[in-house]
Amino acid sequence: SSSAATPTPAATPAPAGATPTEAAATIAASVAVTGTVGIVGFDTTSPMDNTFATAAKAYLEKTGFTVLTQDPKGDPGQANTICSQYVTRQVVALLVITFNKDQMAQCMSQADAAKIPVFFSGSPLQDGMAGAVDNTAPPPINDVFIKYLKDNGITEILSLDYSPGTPCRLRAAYREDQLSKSGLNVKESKHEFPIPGQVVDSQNATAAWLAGHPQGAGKYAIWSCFADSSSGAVAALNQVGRSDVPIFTWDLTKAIVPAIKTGQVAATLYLDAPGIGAQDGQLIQAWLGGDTKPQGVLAASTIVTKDNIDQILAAHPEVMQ
Amino acid sequence: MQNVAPALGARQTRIRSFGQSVTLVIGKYGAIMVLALLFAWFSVAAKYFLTWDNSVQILNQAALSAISACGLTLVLASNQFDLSVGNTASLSGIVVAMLMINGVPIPIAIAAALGVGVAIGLCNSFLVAYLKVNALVATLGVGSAAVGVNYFLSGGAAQPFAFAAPAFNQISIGNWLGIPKDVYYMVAIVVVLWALLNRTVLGRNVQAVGGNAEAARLAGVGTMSVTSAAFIICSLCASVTGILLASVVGSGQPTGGDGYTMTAFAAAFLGTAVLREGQFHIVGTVVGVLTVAVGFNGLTLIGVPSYVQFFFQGVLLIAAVSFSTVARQHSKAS
Amino acid sequence: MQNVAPALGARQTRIRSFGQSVTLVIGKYGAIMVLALLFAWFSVAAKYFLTWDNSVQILNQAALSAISACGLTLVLASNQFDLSVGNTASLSGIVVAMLMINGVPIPIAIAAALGVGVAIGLCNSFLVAYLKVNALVATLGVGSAAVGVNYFLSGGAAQPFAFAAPAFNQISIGNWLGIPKDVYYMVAIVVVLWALLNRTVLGRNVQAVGGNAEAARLAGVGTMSVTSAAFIICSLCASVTGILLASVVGSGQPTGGDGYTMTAFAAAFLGTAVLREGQFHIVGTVVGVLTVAVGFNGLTLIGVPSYVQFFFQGVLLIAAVSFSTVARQHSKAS
Amino acid sequence: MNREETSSQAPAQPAVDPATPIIESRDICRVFGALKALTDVSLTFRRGEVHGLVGANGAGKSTFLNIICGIISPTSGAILVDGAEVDIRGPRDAAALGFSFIPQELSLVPDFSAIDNICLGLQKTSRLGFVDERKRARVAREVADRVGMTFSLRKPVRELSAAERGLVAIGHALARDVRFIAMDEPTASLSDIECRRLFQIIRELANDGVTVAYVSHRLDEIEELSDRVTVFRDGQIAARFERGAYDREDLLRGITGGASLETRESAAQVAEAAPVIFSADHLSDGHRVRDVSFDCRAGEIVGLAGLVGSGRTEVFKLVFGETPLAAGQMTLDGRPHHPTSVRQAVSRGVALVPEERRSQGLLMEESITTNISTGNWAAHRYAPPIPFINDRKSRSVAGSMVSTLSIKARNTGESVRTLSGGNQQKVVFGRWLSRDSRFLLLDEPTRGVDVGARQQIWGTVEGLAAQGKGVVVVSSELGELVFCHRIFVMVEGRMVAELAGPGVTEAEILSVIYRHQRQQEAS
Ligand SMILES: Nc1ncnc2c1ncn2[C@@H]1O[C@H](COP(=O)(O)OP(=O)(O)OP(=O)(O)O)[C@@H](O)[C@H]1O
Ligand SMILES: Nc1ncnc2c1ncn2[C@@H]1O[C@H](COP(=O)(O)OP(=O)(O)OP(=O)(O)O)[C@@H](O)[C@H]1O
Ligand SMILES: [Mg+2]
Ligand SMILES: [Mg+2]
Repeated sequence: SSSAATPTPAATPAPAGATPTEAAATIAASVAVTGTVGIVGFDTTSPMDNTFATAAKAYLEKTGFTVLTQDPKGDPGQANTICSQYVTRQVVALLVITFNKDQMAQCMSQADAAKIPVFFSGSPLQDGMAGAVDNTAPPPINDVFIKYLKDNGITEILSLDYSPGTPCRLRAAYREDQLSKSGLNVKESKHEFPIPGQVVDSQNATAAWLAGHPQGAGKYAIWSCFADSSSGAVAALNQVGRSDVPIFTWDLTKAIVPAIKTGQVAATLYLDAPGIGAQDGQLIQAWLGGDTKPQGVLAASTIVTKDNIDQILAAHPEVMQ
Repeated sequence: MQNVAPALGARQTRIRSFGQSVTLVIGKYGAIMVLALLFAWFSVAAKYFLTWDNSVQILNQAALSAISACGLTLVLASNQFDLSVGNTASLSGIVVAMLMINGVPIPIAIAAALGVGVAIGLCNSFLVAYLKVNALVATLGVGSAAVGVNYFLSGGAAQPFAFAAPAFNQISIGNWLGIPKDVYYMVAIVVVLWALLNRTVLGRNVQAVGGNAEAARLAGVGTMSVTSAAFIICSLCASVTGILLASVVGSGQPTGGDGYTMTAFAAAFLGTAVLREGQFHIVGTVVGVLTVAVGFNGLTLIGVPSYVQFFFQGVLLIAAVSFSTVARQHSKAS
Repeated sequence: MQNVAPALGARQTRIRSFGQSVTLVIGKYGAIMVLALLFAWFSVAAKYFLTWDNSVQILNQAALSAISACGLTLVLASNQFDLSVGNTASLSGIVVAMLMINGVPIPIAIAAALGVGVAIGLCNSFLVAYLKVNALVATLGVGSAAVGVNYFLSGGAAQPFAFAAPAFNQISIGNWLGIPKDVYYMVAIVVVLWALLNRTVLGRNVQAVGGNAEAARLAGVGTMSVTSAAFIICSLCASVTGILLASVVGSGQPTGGDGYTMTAFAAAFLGTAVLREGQFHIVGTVVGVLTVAVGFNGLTLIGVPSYVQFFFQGVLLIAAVSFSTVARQHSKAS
Repeated sequence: MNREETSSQAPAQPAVDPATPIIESRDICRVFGALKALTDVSLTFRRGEVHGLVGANGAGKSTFLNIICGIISPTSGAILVDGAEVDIRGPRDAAALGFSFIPQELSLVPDFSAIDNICLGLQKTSRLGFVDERKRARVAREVADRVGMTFSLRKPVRELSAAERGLVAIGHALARDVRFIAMDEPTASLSDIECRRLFQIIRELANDGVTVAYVSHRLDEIEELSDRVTVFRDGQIAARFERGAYDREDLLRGITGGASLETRESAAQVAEAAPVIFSADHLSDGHRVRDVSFDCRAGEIVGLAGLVGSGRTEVFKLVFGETPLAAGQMTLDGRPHHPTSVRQAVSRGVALVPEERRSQGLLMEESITTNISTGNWAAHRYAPPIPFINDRKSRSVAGSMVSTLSIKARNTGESVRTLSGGNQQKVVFGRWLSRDSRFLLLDEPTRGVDVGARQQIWGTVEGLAAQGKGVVVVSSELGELVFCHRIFVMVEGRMVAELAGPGVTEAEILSVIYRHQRQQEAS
């Protein structure tokens, strides 16, 4: 429905993150280096994290590295184990997807002992990291979201959170922060969904919330941390045939493209997986090339709405594969 | 009941204290009372709870869980376990979605997904009924093998079929006579399973095997085939759940169905507190599913913080079951 | 078997065919063979597998699972269940982390976290042993209540203590004599639990209650206290696991430990295929844990796609257990 | 009955004069739900006496002993030990008072060895608090020799035959030093040799001043052993007798409440021409059954006699399709009979009343109706094509069984768990009577069944035979076999002799058994 957001599309302003080219620019031109890189995945069932891992793998292999990847199935304990095994295998560099530093203590200390640099894809740069690509990207969508709340006098919102996951936590934190700053008074219902079961749970929660917020009784919006919870929310909207509640979320996956086109998903953030993969790779190359100064870059990202979805898909066919 | 044994039996006088009758009633209807109480409470506490839309919504929410839970009930009634329910649902969802995406016509895709269910059921029953492998291990193993297949097919990514087969959505989205389609499916399947378990030879044999496999075997019951049947039906229900889920969500979700194992177990065990003495039965399971659904829905309407949700689910489970367990013991004890 | 009785007994000795003796051996050592085979295979297939570092690494990786799995073994041996293992681990991790973050000295924080374990164990045993609530429901309920508490405390957010108590990391990170500290903890706990289950009166009673609760009761065994003991020890081990996990990870993880329920069950059931006739016992569980760990480690080193991991785990579980189950039946069959 | 057995607060035994009874029960009542199992039972046990308890199934004997041994609690009434009132709140308290118990339904830990079962509940620990294997083994060995266990004490009792398990249960009770032992039908699963030995033990115990409460349905045992006899009827004490001051008639009258039992006389002769229903020659199952040949004609009741562990049950397993045949031939109605499954055997009209009614015969939680219909539900459908079951049918079938076998129950919906041992056995029996199986295998069919019920059961068996069915009976009570048309004697898994009945005496059977036993041992 046209009531859905119409925020300005196109590349987001400076704070929200650099475009791929910019990002690449911030990294020293890559020197030819090789060796085995160990990638600690996050969870194969979480599509985005997965694409990050594969993208980084692709880039590194293209540039002559041997790459090991493993899936700790979202379990930090396993992540550390995998990491230690890479250390055992004397990889030249470690790349940790989505997990953040305070989940990788053992990994960090062992890598440190073995003088192996650890890079993080999906976390702001923290000390101890050799480099980080921050794809949690809280600002872009949250800013659009807040603006939408202001412009449309929204009275109540539902948030679908997953605090145990770092990106979700940072995004939610930024949201809370902005909400309080904005001085808006919107009533917020927070729902924590579990993983596994995230889709069904988000769906049920949304459905119940919608029942409690009948059409016309107020002006609503839904904030959803990532693609899966959004799928659930969309399903709930379809079930009860409501079109008055736009969803703001992260990740551009095949699954929510239709919802973007119908405007059910007012805005999502396209994180350029190949671009980020390249960023990860370039950080590693730079370090191994001798530039051992930890650097953090913002992931290349673009806000997607029903207005620019078609261009984006045209520009990035891999999304629909 | 008729047929009281002659002489001797008659001479033994019956006496039952008031207290006992009360606890007897609680033991029998305790769990249902809990549900009723919940309902009453929310009707007052939660605005919009008692609306038609919401009541329908609750049923709708319960539908998928109910289908998988009732299937599981058969296996539990035969004194076995099935930990692969959730994985089966997920895999079926992925299969149906991917087939449609690859241009297979909807009916065939569905048939294939159901086939997946049957296949998994066969694996389980082969291991449990024929090789006599402990059911928990067997189904745990089969389940995680199913996850393997699932990821092999989907690469762990959601499989939207919106473009390939938009019609598929219509299977579960939308209403008939103002009631969501899923609810009809639920009712149909529940009724069938109820009749199957309580009124047919197979059902009685399932219960016999559940009660004492050895005795059943020596009475001429084909324990293996009976157990197998239970497992296959269970997996079949699981994949129906998975298919409907895919249709609701609009895509096959690699882990979408995994949650159903636990919800199904919780519901079935809640059900053991209903009416019959700690046995698994369809009606009980349905009550169990509804209790959980009502609780979830009501709390969400009130808008409690989510830790309350988790806590409540736990407490509800414990309360309902121990409530009637204890009551029964008291009513039995002198 | 010495002590074969004279006359009758002597003549009763079964004429055992060669084939039967073979299958008997397989039945007894089958699962261990599987482990050996895996090991041999990886030694060839996976570079670095047979290095000292890696072997140590495998043990290190097995440590936490082993601790929770052996705790669970006690409960299983008493013919009960505990589905709250994982949630207990998670909650303990959160508690220890948050206490330290709020300036509580490490020892006290640890004590408190262990207290959480005991508390949950008490809840479980109160429900199961005293109220006679079905163990699966009870522990499922207690578990999800624990999740509630967990989220209430942590708000679902990880609790890093790097600044508050950096020393805490040192509990499990680092080596003694080139062997990771966790390995020492594992060995110590496993040995204690083994002695407890096999060499003490409590242990025997646990097994008796598991074998035939009624018989144990008639023989004057305090079935309730025995069951309770099993549950409490199990939860205690779970929270040790949680605490060590927090130390490894560097923060309390709201859901970090949840995975241990299933891994513990898998290991314990794998263990039933080891040596003894389908009973739960510590040695078996340890072998089970190691088998899973070796598999995981080897596959990681080879670098297979992750769906293979799942598939492998499932197949491994089924293979090892059915393997010996079948072998045993054949060796028994007349 | 989920009583917590709090640690015993049993009084330290004071010096009491030997005249005061060791145990005295005053007006014990016990109610189960709506049913009064015991009403005002007052009874004394003197030091060193053997006190026989008899009564029909469901009379309340087990309930009474269960109360004394703290397994269930009385609804009202008092128990005095050494003249002082005690509150026995669990088996532990009973043990602390020096009581031990052989329950009617053997309860052992299947995975434990005989040693572990015998020592169950004994605190045999070394200084370090670890269990002392050596001490346990010694204790077990002693009782084993005393009771005459001739099998390995180390293999799991799961692998023992019913009788052997019975011996283990007795051993468990004897392993403690006690002053009162309650034995609830200890001989039910034993055969002659073990019984003799057991009686010997009982006398020794009595001489040592131990009191023995002895429940049995075998009245000759009662008459032989007990110094005093108490007769239960409908949960009340119907009569009390001193040794020698009564005869069999008195007992019967007490048990049945006057209704006199027509003494059983041998069944009608079988026509020479009667066709052979079943024949087995040179059966072997690999180990326990070595060489067994016998046959059974229409209308014939054939007995299988043998000592415990002689392999009778295993023979039945072969005929019933439970274990595959290693060698030999079987025919049923002239056609070869090689069942691959129990189901197949049943479908061909073979029936088995198993040795252990609880673990093998019954769905304990289910109703009488369900238990009788189990395995035969298909017959209770509305009409064959329709898959649905007509419960009215099954209920009336069950009802008729309840009255034919006069099963003592409130109604056919009652759960069999609440039935007395004997009545449970009748239910198992009813299952097969309700289908017209043509060839019945009865393994210890009258185990734990009261005199009245025995008459009825044998009556029915003869009735069935008269209808031209074939019946094979295993009974460890040779007294029951003497009425069979023919008796086959088994020793060590071999069929060693055939005696033409009826009219064979127990003595004859025994002598045959012993002769071959000795031969076997010689060879
Ligand atoms: N747990 C129980 N619940 C309900 N009723 C019971 C229970 N146990 C026994 N009864 C009833 O109490 C009565 C006495 O049973 P009990 O076992 O004492 O008889 P018994 O004399 O031992 O008979 P038998 O010689 O067959 O063993 C029976 O009518 C039986 O149905
Ligand atoms: N399940 C079993 N596993 C191993 N050995 C067994 C098993 N059942 C019986 N046996 C052995 O086979 C022998 C024969 O047992 P069986 O029960 O057939 O004897 P029986 O003549 O029926 O004696 P009773 O039935 O009076 O105990 C027993 O001595 C026992 O040691
Ligand atoms: Mg009795
Ligand atoms: Mg026998």
